[in-house]
Amino acid sequence: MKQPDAGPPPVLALKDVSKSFGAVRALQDVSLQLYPGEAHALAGENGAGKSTLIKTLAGVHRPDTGQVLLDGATVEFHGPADARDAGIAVIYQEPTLFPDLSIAENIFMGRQPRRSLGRIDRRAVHAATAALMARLGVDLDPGRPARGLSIADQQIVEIAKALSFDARVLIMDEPTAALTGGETARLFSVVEALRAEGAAVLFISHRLEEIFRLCQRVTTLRDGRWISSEPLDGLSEDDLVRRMVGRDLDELYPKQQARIGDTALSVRRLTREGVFRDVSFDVRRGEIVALAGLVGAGRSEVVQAVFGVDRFDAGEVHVDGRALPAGSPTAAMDAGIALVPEDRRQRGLVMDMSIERNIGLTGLGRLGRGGLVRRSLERGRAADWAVRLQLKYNRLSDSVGVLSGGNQQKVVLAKWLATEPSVLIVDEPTRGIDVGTKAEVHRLLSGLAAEGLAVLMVSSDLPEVLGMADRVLVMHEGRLVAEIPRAEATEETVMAAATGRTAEEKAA
Amino acid sequence: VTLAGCSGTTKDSAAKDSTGSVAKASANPDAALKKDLKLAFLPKQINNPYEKIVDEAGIEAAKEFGGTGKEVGPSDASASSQVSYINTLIQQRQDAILIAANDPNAVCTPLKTAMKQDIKVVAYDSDTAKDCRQLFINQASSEEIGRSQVRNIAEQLGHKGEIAILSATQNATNQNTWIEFMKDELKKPEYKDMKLVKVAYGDDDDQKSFQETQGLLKAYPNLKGIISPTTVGIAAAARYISSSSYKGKVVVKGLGTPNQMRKYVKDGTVEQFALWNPKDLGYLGAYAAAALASGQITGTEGEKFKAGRLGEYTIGKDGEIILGPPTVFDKSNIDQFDF
Amino acid sequence: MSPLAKLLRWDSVVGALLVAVFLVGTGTTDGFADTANLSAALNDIAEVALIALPMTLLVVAGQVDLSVASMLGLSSALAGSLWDAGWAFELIVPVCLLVGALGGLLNGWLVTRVGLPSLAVTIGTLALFRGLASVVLGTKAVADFPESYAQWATYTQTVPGTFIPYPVALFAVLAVVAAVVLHGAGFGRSLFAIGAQEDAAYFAGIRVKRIKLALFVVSGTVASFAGIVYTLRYGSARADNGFGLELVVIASVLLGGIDFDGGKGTLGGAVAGVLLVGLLRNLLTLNDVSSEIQVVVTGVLLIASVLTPRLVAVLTERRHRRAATEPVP
Amino acid sequence: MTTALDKPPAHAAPARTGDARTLVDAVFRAREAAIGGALVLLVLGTWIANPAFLDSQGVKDLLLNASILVLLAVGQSVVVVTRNIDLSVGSVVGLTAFTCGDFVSGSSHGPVVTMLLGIAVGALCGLVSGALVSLGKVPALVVTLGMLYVLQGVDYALAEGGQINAVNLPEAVLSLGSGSVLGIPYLPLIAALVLAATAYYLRTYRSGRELYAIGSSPEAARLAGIPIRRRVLAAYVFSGAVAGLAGALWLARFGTVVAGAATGWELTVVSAVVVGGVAITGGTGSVWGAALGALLLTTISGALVVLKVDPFWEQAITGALLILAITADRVVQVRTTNALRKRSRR
Ligand SMILES: Nc1ncnc2c1ncn2[C@@H]1O[C@H](COP(=O)(O)OP(=O)(O)OP(=O)(O)O)[C@@H](O)[C@H]1O
Ligand SMILES: Nc1ncnc2c1ncn2[C@@H]1O[C@H](COP(=O)(O)OP(=O)(O)OP(=O)(O)O)[C@@H](O)[C@H]1O
Ligand SMILES: [Mg+2]
Ligand SMILES: [Mg+2]
Repeated sequence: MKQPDAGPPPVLALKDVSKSFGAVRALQDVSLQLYPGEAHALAGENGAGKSTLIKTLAGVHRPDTGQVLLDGATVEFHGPADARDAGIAVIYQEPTLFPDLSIAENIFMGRQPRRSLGRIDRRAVHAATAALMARLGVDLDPGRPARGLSIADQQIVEIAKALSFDARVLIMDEPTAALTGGETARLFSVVEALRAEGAAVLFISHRLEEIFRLCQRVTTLRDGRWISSEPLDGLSEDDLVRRMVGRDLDELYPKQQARIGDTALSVRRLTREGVFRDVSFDVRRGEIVALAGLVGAGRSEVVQAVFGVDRFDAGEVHVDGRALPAGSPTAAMDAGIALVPEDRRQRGLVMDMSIERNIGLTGLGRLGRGGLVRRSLERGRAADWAVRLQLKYNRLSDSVGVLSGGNQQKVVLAKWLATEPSVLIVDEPTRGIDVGTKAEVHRLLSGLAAEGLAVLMVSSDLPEVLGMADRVLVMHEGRLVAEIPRAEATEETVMAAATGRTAEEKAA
Repeated sequence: VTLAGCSGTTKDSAAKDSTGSVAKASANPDAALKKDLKLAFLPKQINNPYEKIVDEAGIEAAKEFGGTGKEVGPSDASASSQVSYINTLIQQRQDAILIAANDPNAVCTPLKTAMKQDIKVVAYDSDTAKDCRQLFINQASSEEIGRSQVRNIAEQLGHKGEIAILSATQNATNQNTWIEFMKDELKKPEYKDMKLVKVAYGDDDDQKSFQETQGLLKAYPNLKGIISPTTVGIAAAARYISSSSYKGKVVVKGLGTPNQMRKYVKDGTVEQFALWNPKDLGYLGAYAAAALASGQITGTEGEKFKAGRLGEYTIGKDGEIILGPPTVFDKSNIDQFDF
Repeated sequence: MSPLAKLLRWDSVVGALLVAVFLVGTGTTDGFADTANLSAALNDIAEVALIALPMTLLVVAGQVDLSVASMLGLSSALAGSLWDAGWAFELIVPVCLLVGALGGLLNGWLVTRVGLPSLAVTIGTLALFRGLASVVLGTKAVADFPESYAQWATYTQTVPGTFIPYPVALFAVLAVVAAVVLHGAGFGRSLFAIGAQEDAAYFAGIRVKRIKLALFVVSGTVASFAGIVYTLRYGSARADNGFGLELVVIASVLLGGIDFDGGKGTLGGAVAGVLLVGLLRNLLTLNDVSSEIQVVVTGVLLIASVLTPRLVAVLTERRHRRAATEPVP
Repeated sequence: MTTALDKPPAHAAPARTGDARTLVDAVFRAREAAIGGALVLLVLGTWIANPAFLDSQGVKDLLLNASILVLLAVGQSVVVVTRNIDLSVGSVVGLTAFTCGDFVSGSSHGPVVTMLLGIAVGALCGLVSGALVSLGKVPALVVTLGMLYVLQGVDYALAEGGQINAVNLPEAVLSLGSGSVLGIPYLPLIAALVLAATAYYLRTYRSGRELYAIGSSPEAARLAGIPIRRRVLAAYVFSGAVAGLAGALWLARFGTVVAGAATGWELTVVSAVVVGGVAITGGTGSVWGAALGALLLTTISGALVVLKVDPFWEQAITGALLILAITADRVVQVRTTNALRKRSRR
């Protein structure tokens, strides 16, 4: 493929870069050019090497072979600071904030405006942060500590940080994974403005329509290898998926019809002061129930209370007709509940532990006799599920920390499916997962439901909700405001309930 | 308490089955001091300056009679850390072990093992239990030390007023013995106007002793005198008083080394204090150990031996040998001493 | 993990050092390999070794208990004062163990229920327990413990047919139990998970708080048992018994390659660390190496224990990178 | 097309800026206020029981006693905010007190030389610890525990069982420990100076803020391009230098110094820091808090003596109060965080 001759030279480029981690070849002879004023997308399945490529550009990793070129000249970044000084701003896949410091300090750390004698000008820091927040159209107090921010808010701080550089190159690794539609739109308009000013943009997302919306060119990676670089004009989503996956994609929402059985999970008048109140619902065998709502509506906290990792102040949870003691995840597991949590890095996995041990962690009592663990059983359990979920890994004894985000998510799923639950609760099960795997996860959930499992799915992905759920429960500001059967569930009905419009209209 | 009555091993039932001590050989007072005797000094703590003086004098003395001496020991003064050193000394087949015990009982088992293997054991400075050593070189009679402290301070205070004691650790054996005698002395009628208000513990730590002194003076505004029968304590007390508004109002007495106390004697904070000559203590210890190892003595009361330049000593009750009366230091004589 | 890396793991290195110390000692120093010397040397670290076992589990779970030496002192003081009051020894032991368990419960409660960091909590109880010890016994030192029990604790009596004193034999048995618990049982897996990432362990249904609480209770109980061994072994109950021993225990455990941040380490490494400190000390003392130098050696070993694996990692990384840059055939 | 659910329009959210700001400040002020309050109560209570506690000599003693611990706590907190720890401070104090004493004994060197020497020796020790921790990337607790032993051994070896006696020290050096300007003794003056300068630096300089950032999240700090190694190294050198200064002051104050002075102080210093609200996990807390913690600890032991508490009970009470202090601090912290979360909800 040929570059337009008239265009300016690339600001930043990779030439024949390879990078290995031990035996894993994350990147092999990959090249990439970023042009000023152009938004470039990077596409690929989980583990294709996208984040590794970005970290190479950002000076976090040094390439084993190949070069990084800045304005056409070879550069060697010795650390993130070098890349930053060269005008490269990066939003990493996982938010990297200082939890104890204020949002303003997080954004300007190491670059605070200064007064005489090198003293920090606090007022200027606050003002600049407030300005950034206004530009992104969010209402976050610059003086608030980052600890306790929701993942979406954390991501927004990351974006603000990257914007504050006024960088020549803006690199974003799945910045929208946790954002709402409104926030995403706002981000895109800001990025558009930057691009218009001549900045080069590199953008990663598993949401293909975002790629088409924002970008002009796309580079596709598969298993660490460069597949193609081409203009998006004239490319269809299916073309792109084919390049990523190497085959045609199956249906994204393979919903199977299942026989709906008895009530498996029944939640009555569940209340946690200040968080959610009076939440009642049932989930029956063979059914997939989606819990929808705006980010921060309290969905995660409801399911965490059901599973017992959070306490609740009032209400009851019944599994198969038997009441669960409050605040005991162990009891919930014994009763057959499994919870795939939202934050896989903090709560879903022990990152330093091996794949097999992570999968074994939920079945320590069952992997041997008398409290002992038999390694063969542990390994067998892990190997079995790795195959069933098509996990991409090197060795089962590798730590899960080295897996790509999507494969990590599969390990979390494996760890919980291995407990053979009767009620499976999944919180944002496909966040950060590529389309191919997403379809697999959906098929899996659907299949499990067909086998008689009761599935409760918290999701912010509306098409996923509509495509998969038999019933949609909608939460708004800590209350369950609507229950919509599959037949009536549309974007409009769910959105209306989630934003509280129905309730307000009725009151009016 | 009555629980104990029913069954099991109690204090009373155990007392009956305690084992006897090591049988003693007979002495030959005329035997010559053996050559090449190996003596090991085991101080309370290796970096205690006072103990260092004692032990070095002992090592010097060993050279006088053709033996060798060495000092080994733990860097902390805990009750038990001496035990492992005793064990290694046994392995090294020393002829005699001289020990300043941190705890009279904790060192007993290994010391008994040593004696069984014909290694002589001499305690100095701070005694072990009586059946765990053959001799104890006491720097001065404990009773004399205790009572004289009270006598001295009473004289200086005109037999009136509140006093306090600043001791070392709560468990220091020699300190506690002296303090018992002090309390006993204070019961006599001539001290009826004096009152011991508190025994404080400075743990032989400069900083702690310093702060304890402060506290005493704060808590007892009428305090007239402090007795500190430990070298660290008296120096700390003197240093605090010399630099505070209490200077000249509170009397400090006790046991200290001249080098530590010179400044405070000269600036008038302390009128006088006492101590035996630590060099003589080490010297006598070395000769006593040699006499034991050469068979001149066995540790029985009444036996006599020659201790080089110090002359002849007689073994007292319970194998105790007393070095002699302590020296009293004051402005007039302090410059003649350097230790 | 490559075989080389496994070989160069610090716990294996400590094991090798231990063997080396033994061989060098036997070859160069009279009396070192003497059974009497070995029994004495081993018995000298009996309490440290005993306490090191629960400490290893705690550190793997990301916790630490600095109050162990004070608990040892409290148990010793309590045993002394009860004995003095005429209690039967057979009754004193369970009472002391109970007090140890209660002390551990206090630590555990403050850590799990109040949510305080264990380092801070146990610095506090370090002072508290030691203070209670001196309240219980004051300046007294109780010495006349029953011969039959005292004999059991000293090296003069060994397990028949061996040179191993009873406290050390007991330690050996407990070490095997601890090793099985840590490396073979689900409980051990939970400890590693808690130490590495507590949230994730909690979300996997592991009873984090209960496990931590249990560990502190065990730690307190073992420490108070060590207090009884100590009392009998030295035949002396005093309030300041075992003062400062906590740092020795922690140093030994860390020397064995247990990661202070939790989630990593092997029990074998910890045991090797404890034995290495004990035997090396004995060997140096036999050779009249002064205690100043011994202190320095301990320090240097500790630093080496963390620096060496790090260096090995850097070196293997380099080799990998070099291997990667070479063209694939 | 994938459409994520949208947030309600912005106008629905009330302005919560001012609200949250005061709360954040409240969280941090609450910690220091709680310790300060406890301190005031303790001092007042003791004063009522025994007025001599606060006479001019009493106040002087209170300040003098706290000075050295305050200094050490300030140095330690700078290390602790970076999520590291320096257990070797006790040994550094012992070593510098002895070397300084040895150097100035029998000479006519003044206090300035003594302090500079102390700072230099301390900084050197800090440099070694810091280099091992930051360049070797190894756990600080283990390294500094090792350094504790190494420096202690060096101290003993240098001393050879000897000691420094007040009589040999130059009068000028000793007067550093006992003299005063305008009625305020030198020691607390120096400690306050170091404290204020450190607090100002940590608050208003980029490198100071970066120390907090490193402690809060090392990974994020790396990605933000903060020179972690250099900063951590500097923190250790600072802590060492301050401990060295403390060693010199120790010499001036006590006059008599044996090897192994200040052994065991490391845990006291860490307690002071923890009581003062500097989280052992890094990233939060202020040197003011740490200094208050140090003041509280020394005042407790001072007050117990003045209150004529049985010496056998002293330590037990100190321990109990310590636990009480951190528990109270924790409760306050949890309450305010909860309030923060509840109020930031719409
Ligand atoms: N630090 C590391 N050590 C070892 N292996 C690594 C490391 N980082 C990444 N890998 C491996 O490199 C490969 C590429 O990972 P990368 O994170 O770049 O994927 P990705 O394309 O970003 O995937 P995702 O969409 O899931 O985020 C994966 O196989 C991963 O396991
Ligand atoms: N660990 C936490 N600490 C403090 N606040 C939190 C934490 N997790 C969530 N919150 C807050 O609690 C509120 C409810 O969060 P929750 O995660 O239950 O919402 P949700 O409906 O599941 O949304 P999401 O789509 O983000 O998961 C949010 O406003 C969030 O900021
Ligand atoms: Mg990625
Ligand atoms: Mg959620």
